[in-house]
This record gives sequence, structure tokens and C-alpha cells, in this order.
Amino acid sequence: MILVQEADFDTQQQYQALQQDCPQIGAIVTFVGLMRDFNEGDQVSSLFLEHYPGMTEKVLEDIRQQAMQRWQLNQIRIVHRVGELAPSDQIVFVGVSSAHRGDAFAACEFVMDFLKTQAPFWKREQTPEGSRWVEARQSDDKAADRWNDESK
Amino acid sequence: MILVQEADFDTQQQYQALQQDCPQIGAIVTFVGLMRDFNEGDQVSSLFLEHYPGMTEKVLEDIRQQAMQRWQLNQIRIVHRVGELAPSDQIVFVGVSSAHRGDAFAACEFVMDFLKTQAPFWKREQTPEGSRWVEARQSDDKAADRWNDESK
Amino acid sequence: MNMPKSLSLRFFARLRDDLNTSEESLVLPEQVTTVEELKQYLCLRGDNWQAALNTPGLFAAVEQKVVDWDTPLEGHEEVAFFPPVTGG
Amino acid sequence: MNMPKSLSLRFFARLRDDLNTSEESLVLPEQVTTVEELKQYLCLRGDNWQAALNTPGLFAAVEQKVVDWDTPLEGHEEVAFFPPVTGG
Repeated sequence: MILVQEADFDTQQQYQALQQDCPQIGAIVTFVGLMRDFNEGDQVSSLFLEHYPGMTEKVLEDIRQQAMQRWQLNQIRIVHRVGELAPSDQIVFVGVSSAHRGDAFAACEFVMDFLKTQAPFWKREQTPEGSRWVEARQSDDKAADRWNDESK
Repeated sequence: MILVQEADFDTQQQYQALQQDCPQIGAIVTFVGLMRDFNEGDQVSSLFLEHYPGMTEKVLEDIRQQAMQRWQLNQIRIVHRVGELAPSDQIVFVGVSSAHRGDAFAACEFVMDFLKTQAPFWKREQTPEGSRWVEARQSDDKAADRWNDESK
Repeated sequence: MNMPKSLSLRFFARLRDDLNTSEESLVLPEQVTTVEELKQYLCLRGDNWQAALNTPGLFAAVEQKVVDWDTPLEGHEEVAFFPPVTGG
Repeated sequence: MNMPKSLSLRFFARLRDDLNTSEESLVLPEQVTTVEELKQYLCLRGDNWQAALNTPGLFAAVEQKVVDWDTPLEGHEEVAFFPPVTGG
């Protein structure tokens, strides 16, 4: 399940959809990314999230399928917001259910690492000095790269 | 925050306590362990979780503090149930908030791996052949061991 | 001989700001056959195009999929250019 | 000369089932000074104690902390024996 939307999401609703009374599930791992009020040494008062409609959904679906093939999973749910956000707002949800916790942890982190480096979202933040586009981080590239090195 | 209790827990309440409108938090990772209806090839109809009152809380607090020292974290919350459980019941909750997702993922998995191998809980499961104590898994020892190898 | 074909171009984020355009429709000259050639062709439009497009780290997507610069344009309808992604 | 001291013993999970006891209070003989000696002393009680305690993978905790078998008992009040943990 993949959603790209302006509206906020309900983590509890997502969690329940992951669990859905399926007694084969032994582990649910969820990640929520939140907007911080500070970046690169500056106060950030708001964030605008732009995306490439159509391509975004395709890339997220591709990442989801890669994870489903790589680990033994029951379900992956991804929700990503776009548009105007304020500090402490929820930005992204990734939830994974599996029989085993190792698979659920790995898949959830894998999805986030690839989402960060491959999904066409761009952040523009408002600081006291004006508005600026957020620069990509090398640490995100490294985080995604390590999934190629690992022999799982 | 550490809780050992018979009562079920509310994941949304735990999530909100992790977030608590703190704009330095950029990432929240949660793990929920659920009771499966199948183990070692047998149907399991119910589970009894025994623990060592007092020691359990001390071990969990020790694991929590180790994680807090090892990574940059805002908060760790652990809830573990004891007593009688049915398939699909929630068993354990571990939630971590941090400025950065890498720290939140690592700390959450670290807590679960050490909880599994160090916290004095014991599962007795009810199968069609009667009641039996669950055997410890080598895979859990390995999962905990790898945190010693890693140069983080 | 192929009919001249119209291509839909899209620009995102900083690139869209710098070029002051998000979308346009373009009929390709015959000699422009790859994504790289399309980029160089657009750079001819002026200094701001040159500055915005000839920059390290730029990505190109064809039919909403990131591609290498030597990817042929033939048979495709949508090409996008954008800076490194920063979502999540 | 020390006064004979009472020790609280606790048994959990399969061990408690096998021994049919979860808790007892014990006055230690003088020659029992370590956790290992305590275990061997308890094994003298009979075959079911021997079978339950002389088993690989058994853990001992002193004052609710897992310890090595050569840990001295002096100054301590609570000793527990249990099989490998299986929570989470």
C-alpha cells in the first residue's frame, strides 16, 4: 500500500492495517519521519515538499517490491506527505509486518534508505534568511549503498 | 520508560508519548512483537509469559541505558506483557525517538536483541499435545552477538 | 522518415525555480537523439539554461524512470530533469 | 565467626516445574561459599534436583543480576536459578 498525499496520516490506522488480526505476524516495525525545526545550523519555520506526481508512486512501488522479494514479509505500507509542513509534522510513514523481527527491521530501514535517495521528493525550507532548497546528504547515499555490500 | 504488565498496551499512546511535540525529533521507530499461532511446526492456542519480578525491570533499564549511551536518542520506551496471551495479542513494544533515523533504527533493534537474550521472561505455550516451555533460539544469541562485533 | 515528434519536458525543484518553468512541449530537431543531446540542445537557449543544466548531480528521467545520459529519446514522450532528491 | 545466614532461593520456568518449588529460604552450611557450590549442594537433595540443576545452559542470578558460577555468596540475600530466557 502506497500513498502520496497532502493530508496528515494516522499512525494507529496504519498500524492496525498492518496487524489486521493475522496470527502469522510476529513482528511489526514502523518508522515515522518528522519535521525538525533546525537544519544546517538554521532555524526552520516551515517546509514545502515538492514531488514528481506519477513517478513518485512508481519509485515507491518499485522499492516496496524489492523489499518484498528480499525478505519474508507480510505487508509494507508507505505514506509520504507533500505540500506545506510545519515543525513536528509527520512527513513519512513506513510500516512492515513479518513473521520475524529481523526481516521486519531490515525491510523497514531498506525502504527508508532507498526512499531517501531514489523517490522524487524535494524539500524547500523557510529559514530566517529566506527560503532554500535542502541539499542532498552524502550520508543518505551511503546508507542506501550499504544494502548492495551486505550479503544479507 | 519501562513497563512490565499483564494489561495490553496502546501503541498509539506510546507513539504519542515518543513524539510529544518535540521539534528536535526527526525519527520514531517502533517495534511490536505479536503472538503467533504457530511455533516449531505446531499450532499454539495460548501462551503464558512468566517473568522474574524485579530483575526484569532492572535488566530492561540496563539495556535502555546502554542504548541511550551508544546512540544519540531522545527517548526509549519499553512495554512487555506477562501472563496469559492469545494468538495475535501484542507481547512487547519498543519505541525509540531520535534526531536521526539511523540511530533510531539501530537502538530499537539493539533493545529487542538484548531483551530477547537477557531479560528474564519465559514462554510456555499450549499446543494440541499439551503445554511446553519454549526453547531458546540460537538465532537470538547471534542477533545479540553482532552488536559486539560492529565498530558502529 | 519519422514525423517530427513532440516531447513533454518537466523541471522540478531548484531547476524549475532557476529556469522559471515547470513544463513545456517541445518538437525535437532530428539531430537530438539522446537525453544528453537534449540537455545540450536546451543549454543553447542561454546562460541561465547552461548554468541550471550543466551542473553536477543533475538527474534525468524518461517516462518517469531515472536513466543514463546516453539513453535514446526515440519512442518516448516524457523527459524530466531534476536535482538530487531530498524527501523522507 | 559469622552467624549462619539465611538465603532466599528462587526457581523459574521449567526449573520451577521440575523442582515443584518456586521459592524457599535456606540456611547455608559454612562450606558452601559460591554459586557453584550452592548448586552442587542442592543437587545432593536427590535425582530430580540433580537432573534439573546439572543441565547445560542453566543461569544463576545473584541479587537479580546474572553472574558467573564462581561468584561468592557472602553478603548476598537472593539467588535465582533459571533456564535460558525466551521473552519478547
